[in-house]
Amino acid sequence: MIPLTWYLILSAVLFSIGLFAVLARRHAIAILMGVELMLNAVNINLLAFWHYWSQVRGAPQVNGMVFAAMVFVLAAAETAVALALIISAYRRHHTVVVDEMTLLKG
Amino acid sequence: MLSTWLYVGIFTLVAVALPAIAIFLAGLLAPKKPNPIKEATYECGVETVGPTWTQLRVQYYLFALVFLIFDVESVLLYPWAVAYQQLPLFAIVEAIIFLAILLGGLFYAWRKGALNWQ
Amino acid sequence: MNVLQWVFVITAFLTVGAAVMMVLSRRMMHAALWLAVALLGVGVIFITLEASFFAIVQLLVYIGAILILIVFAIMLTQRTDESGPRLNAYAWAAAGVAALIGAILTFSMAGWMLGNTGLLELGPAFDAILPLGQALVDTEGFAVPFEVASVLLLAALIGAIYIAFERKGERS
Amino acid sequence: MTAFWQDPITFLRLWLENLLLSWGVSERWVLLIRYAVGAILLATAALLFVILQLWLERKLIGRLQDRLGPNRVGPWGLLQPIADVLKIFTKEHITPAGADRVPFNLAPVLSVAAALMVWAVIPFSATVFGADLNVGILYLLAVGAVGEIAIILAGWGSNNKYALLGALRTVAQLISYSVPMTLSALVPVMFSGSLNLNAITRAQEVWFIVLAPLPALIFFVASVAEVGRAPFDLPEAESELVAGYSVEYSGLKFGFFYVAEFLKAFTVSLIFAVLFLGGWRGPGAEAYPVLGFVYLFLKSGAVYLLMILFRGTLPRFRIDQVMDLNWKVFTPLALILLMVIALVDYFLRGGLPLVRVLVLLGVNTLAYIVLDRLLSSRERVRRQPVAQPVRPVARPENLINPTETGVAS
Repeated sequence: MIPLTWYLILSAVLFSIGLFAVLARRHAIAILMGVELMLNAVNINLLAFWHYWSQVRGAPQVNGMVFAAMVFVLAAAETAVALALIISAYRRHHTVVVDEMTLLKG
Repeated sequence: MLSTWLYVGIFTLVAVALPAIAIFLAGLLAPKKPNPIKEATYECGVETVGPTWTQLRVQYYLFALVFLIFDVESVLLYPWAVAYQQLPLFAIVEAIIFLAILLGGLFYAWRKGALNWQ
Repeated sequence: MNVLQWVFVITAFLTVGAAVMMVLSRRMMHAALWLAVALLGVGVIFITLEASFFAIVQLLVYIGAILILIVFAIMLTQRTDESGPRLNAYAWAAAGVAALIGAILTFSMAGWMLGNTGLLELGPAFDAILPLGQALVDTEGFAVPFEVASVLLLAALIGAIYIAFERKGERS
Repeated sequence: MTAFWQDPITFLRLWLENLLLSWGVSERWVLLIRYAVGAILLATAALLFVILQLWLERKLIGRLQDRLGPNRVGPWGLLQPIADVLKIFTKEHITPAGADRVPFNLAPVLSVAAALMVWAVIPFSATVFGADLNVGILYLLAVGAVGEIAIILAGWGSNNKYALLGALRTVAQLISYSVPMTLSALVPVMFSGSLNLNAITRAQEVWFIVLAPLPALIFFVASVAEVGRAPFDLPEAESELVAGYSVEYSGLKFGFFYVAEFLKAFTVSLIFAVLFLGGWRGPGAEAYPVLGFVYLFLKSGAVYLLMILFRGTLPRFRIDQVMDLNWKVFTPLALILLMVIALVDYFLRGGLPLVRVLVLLGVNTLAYIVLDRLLSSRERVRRQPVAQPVRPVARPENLINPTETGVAS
């Protein structure tokens, strides 16, 4: 008997923390971790609404589940490519701090 | 369903608590005579040189990468496998295409040399 | 409050706490370990939602694979000194933006009428993986996303290997 | 009410429940107490089982290597592991300088917990099982992730280069082998149409190892590699490297890594028995659930014995061989087998069970023959003679003339 709002608020809080990490951290991998946190917040939302919708309809609904599964696939693909980029950038510039990767600055 | 998870939760707590308690008790029982030489990092008798972190080779990352892709893919296949007995031929062919695409990825990694441990 | 609500509240606080620690920890390895705790917390939240499959997938994919990939990447790119500020110059502005968005989301949801609906226990019939499996390969359902997911994974695999692969003589 | 000798554990459970209910304890508390008692008993039994296992393994390995094995303490050395446990209990815990305390201390605990958690979902007999999870098989695979994290914690927390490198090497091996493991575990799921371990056991009218011997083989070898025992014991090759991620540990903390390894060795045998050998199924196991225990432990004992045989007879692989075997043989093979079995089994749907068994067996044999051909053709290309095919017999006239070769002094 947990109200739907609780899940939504938890998800909003996690999302904001992830957003803060993305905006404020200097380390590229920390930024990526922030993105992971945001994706997790999204998944909490999706599954909470899946539960809610199944309860309202009185029959198991799959849409929310498929969406959540796709978020997992996306997260995996995104992490793989992003980390590969970070490693590649580190190899060239010897830094993983985003501010110091001033490739386009004269 | 939640009550089965309750059992899993209790079991997990017990599984963590048992070794933790044992280590705690052994810590009470064991002698404590620390000295700097004893606590020195074990490097086959040689003094530690430089920081502990050493640079890894990119090979580790490549294995983990291929693993991640295949892990996600097999997880997506589990629901399909559960439904397998009720599925028409078309749906099975779809999953086979799904597998074939990833097999292509594996062969790419193979040809590229990402699966060689140097 | 009943047992389930207590479980939710405790897990939620642990998760948020771990997330905050993740953002604030200086050493990247600690950040990764705090992320593991946060991910585990989210997995428990999924269990309270009766999405067993996704709780397990959270453990299997997020902690078992993505986190390990992150750890390997940290080991590959570590700088011997992790000194220097962990937050950039705009940290306060970023905190303001994040807090603002969080507050807007929270208040708009708290004021939503349907939000007070209690989520009842659905029972094992709803926690079925069979309909999910059928929907994933159903042409009326999600057959196209399913195949696209495999193409996406393939693209990610090829792209990431291409980018990360060490070409000869590149290391300066 | 079932008789005691038919199903002792259910009998005791019902007796306890009725006793508590008659004392006026509410139903929810009875459930909680039942779960707690069951979990504590099962986990303790599993940990104590390791002591027996230690003795068994040392004795058998000793026999395999033409030694006697432990034989001093107690009859047939039976009390030897208990003596070892007592000894290790009184050893000092050394924390290396600069260690990250929390991860360092958490690692052995989590490592044992990861091995123990598997026992929570194993169905032991028709009536006795822990959690009847609807995602049981995925749970088994996911718990491995906890073990991997524990190893990373150990390597990181020790503040030691070798420990960290050893941990990452171990994790690289573990994650690699979990790919074919996950893929071949799909086959039982396909045949039974469920992720629930009880349902998978009940679906095995014919053991799945008969229907899918090759996936079973892949699963078995991958699970040996997951445990990290010989011939896959590179992470802690005692005779070649320092002890890998556990190098900085001492006392009971080190002991628990050891315990975790042994426990994992038996739990993967249990998992194999449940997924491919029919679990508790056997003649009379439905009517007399107590027989289910016997069958399950006999089957997993046989698998475990095979693992000890592996350990006792095979030389250790090199790391590149381990990775090649996984990525270039097992993973593609598991993928292709999955496709072939999915397609073949579709056309056998609704047919005679015997035909299905024979055709699937045939497909597996065919796949094995093709694989064998492929592998041996690759071998033939690579193998090059290092010495003369016919070696000269050591006689005075066959001695190399020192003046000819120019090595003369």
